[in-house]
Amino acid sequence: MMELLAERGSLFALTGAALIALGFYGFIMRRALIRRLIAFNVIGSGIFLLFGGTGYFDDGVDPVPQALIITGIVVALALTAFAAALAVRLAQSGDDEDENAEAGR
Amino acid sequence: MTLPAVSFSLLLSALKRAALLGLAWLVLTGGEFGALPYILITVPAATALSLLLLPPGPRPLRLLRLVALFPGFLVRSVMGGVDVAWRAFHPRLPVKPGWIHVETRMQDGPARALYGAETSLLPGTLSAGCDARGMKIHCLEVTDHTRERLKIEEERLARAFSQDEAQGRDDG
Amino acid sequence: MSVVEGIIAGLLVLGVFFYVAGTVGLLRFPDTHSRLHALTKADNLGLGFIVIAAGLHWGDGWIAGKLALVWLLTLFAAGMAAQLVARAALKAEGGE
Amino acid sequence: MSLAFDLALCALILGAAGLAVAGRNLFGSVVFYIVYGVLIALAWVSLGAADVALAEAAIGAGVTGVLLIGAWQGMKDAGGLEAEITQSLPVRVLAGLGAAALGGLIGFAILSLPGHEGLTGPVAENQPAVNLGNPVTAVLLSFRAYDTLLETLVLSAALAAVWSLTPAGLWGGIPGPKHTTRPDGVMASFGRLLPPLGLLVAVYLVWAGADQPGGAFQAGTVLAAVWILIVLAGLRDEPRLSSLTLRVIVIAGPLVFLGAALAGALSGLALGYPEGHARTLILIIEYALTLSIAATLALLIAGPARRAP
Repeated sequence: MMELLAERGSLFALTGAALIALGFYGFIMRRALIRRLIAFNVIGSGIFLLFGGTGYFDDGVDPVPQALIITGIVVALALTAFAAALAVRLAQSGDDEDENAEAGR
Repeated sequence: MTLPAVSFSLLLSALKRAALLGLAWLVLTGGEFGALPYILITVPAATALSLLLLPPGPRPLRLLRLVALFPGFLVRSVMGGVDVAWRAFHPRLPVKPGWIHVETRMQDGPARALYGAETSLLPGTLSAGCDARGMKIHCLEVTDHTRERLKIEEERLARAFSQDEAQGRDDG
Repeated sequence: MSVVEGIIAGLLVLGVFFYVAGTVGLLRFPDTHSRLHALTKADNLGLGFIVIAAGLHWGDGWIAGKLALVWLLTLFAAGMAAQLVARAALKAEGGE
Repeated sequence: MSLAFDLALCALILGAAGLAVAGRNLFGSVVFYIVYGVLIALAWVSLGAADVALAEAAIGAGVTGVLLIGAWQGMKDAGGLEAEITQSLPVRVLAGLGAAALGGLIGFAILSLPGHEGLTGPVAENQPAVNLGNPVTAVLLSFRAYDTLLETLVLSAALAAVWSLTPAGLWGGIPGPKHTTRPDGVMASFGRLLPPLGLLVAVYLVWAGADQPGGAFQAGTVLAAVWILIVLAGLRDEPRLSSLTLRVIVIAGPLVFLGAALAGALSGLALGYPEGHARTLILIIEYALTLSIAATLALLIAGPARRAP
């Protein structure tokens, strides 16, 4: 276990796994939309870190995962931007009761 | 530089800014040979942007005077850091915060903003922005010297912005 | 350890010292504006020492120049940001 | 020594993520998320992936942070910030166990991964063909150009989606509130002094991207930041969204990219570059993309139109 942690790639990959778990917990347990958006982004960067960590060799991270991660960061941003705009629009329409209340109507 | 011709002063500020930005480009690219041709596009574009956002005024910036101020500023900002560190680590926390209001003849705009930035890095003072009347300065400890020190600082910087006397817009 | 390495280590220690001082000030000082003092002054000094150490480490004039540019930009941005934050804090306290 | 650094960094990352996800104060969560993004960028530096570190710092921490702050402000203005509810203890324990099981499974999978060679070798072998010094740029714009092309289209699609949230009657109008600052105040001076240097840094990043860390996405972010600073300083207003010039700039990068792909298809290989011209074509695509990415990011942050055209 200790030598695995000493290996830089595995250490960051395992941190990535922990981040995915943390983000997942936040995503299902928190109610505020902005916080769920943050949790979603934590899951995303956890996956990137996992990907980069497993692609790590002594001379750095493999360029193919690096390129795909940059692509991933931008796609996550696109999604975050749309979700943020949606959340603001939802708040403006004053219709942000949760689904339970809506179903009960 | 007593020539009042606008076009001449405009050309001069453009050249000064282009020289500064050219230097910045050289430093950024690490003097690499392959990056030199780009200077012909990047520096004119950046200079044009600068002239557009900050049209030159009648009080040009004296670059050499500003550079000459730098070593002294460095020494005083080191003192500022040491002063804060001393207060932060001191067991009794010698901080008696207070406000003073300082009249300034520094012209409104970049010159005054830079003066405010400078005071914020000097020992014990922090500028909370400027309004038409003057500047609000927050002090870690108000002493008799604070105003004097700020006055000396202002004097130095005003000369670099060609504001020896009163009035006139500054220029960067 | 050569003399240069010793100097670099010393500069790094100094840099970290001022960062720690800034953080301690941030935690201990009594009000928002005093905390801003700690952040702007001490952290910029810390970064300055680390920049000098890094410049010596690489021993290349161009890299040192680039690092100096980074530090100048940080000084400028910190000085400006300090004023903006100080003013915002003043407004939030209803001081204006 | 570096192991101690990595361990401390990972602990800090997890701590910041925990505070961002579980914190009480919503705005505090956003701030901790930004801190988290910067720490993740440091992790990429430690892993020797400078390109990703730059992208994470600029896009992951910077632009995402600004978007989240903007969303927080927008929801607060609309009076729609939700209060957090605390779930009952059994639910929390159950969710915690589920999340822990998920993390544990992934961790187990990581530890039982078979050893592999990676693709560093094949990339290095083929890199001379495109004549680029930066392997990441070579992968992004040649070996996996397909991904990058689609990614730029995703960005444009996100912009179209954001625009589609425009309230009735404002379509094609001006996004964001009008920023007025004292014309000679600190903010205005900041906005007057910094942009020229920002422009140089952006061009430097895309220029360097061919052979060193950097590239269109990082440069585009800096350029977008320059524009946002100018708008915040009240020096210029946001453009009308119906402006044709604006739309041309937004779509120019993907179009140039598509054009190169089609030209390649006509000469026998879709998204292939003609022999000997790969570097030139890639650089042209990079510069066009930088401009489009900058415009798209700035417009994504500005959001849908809020004032009549």
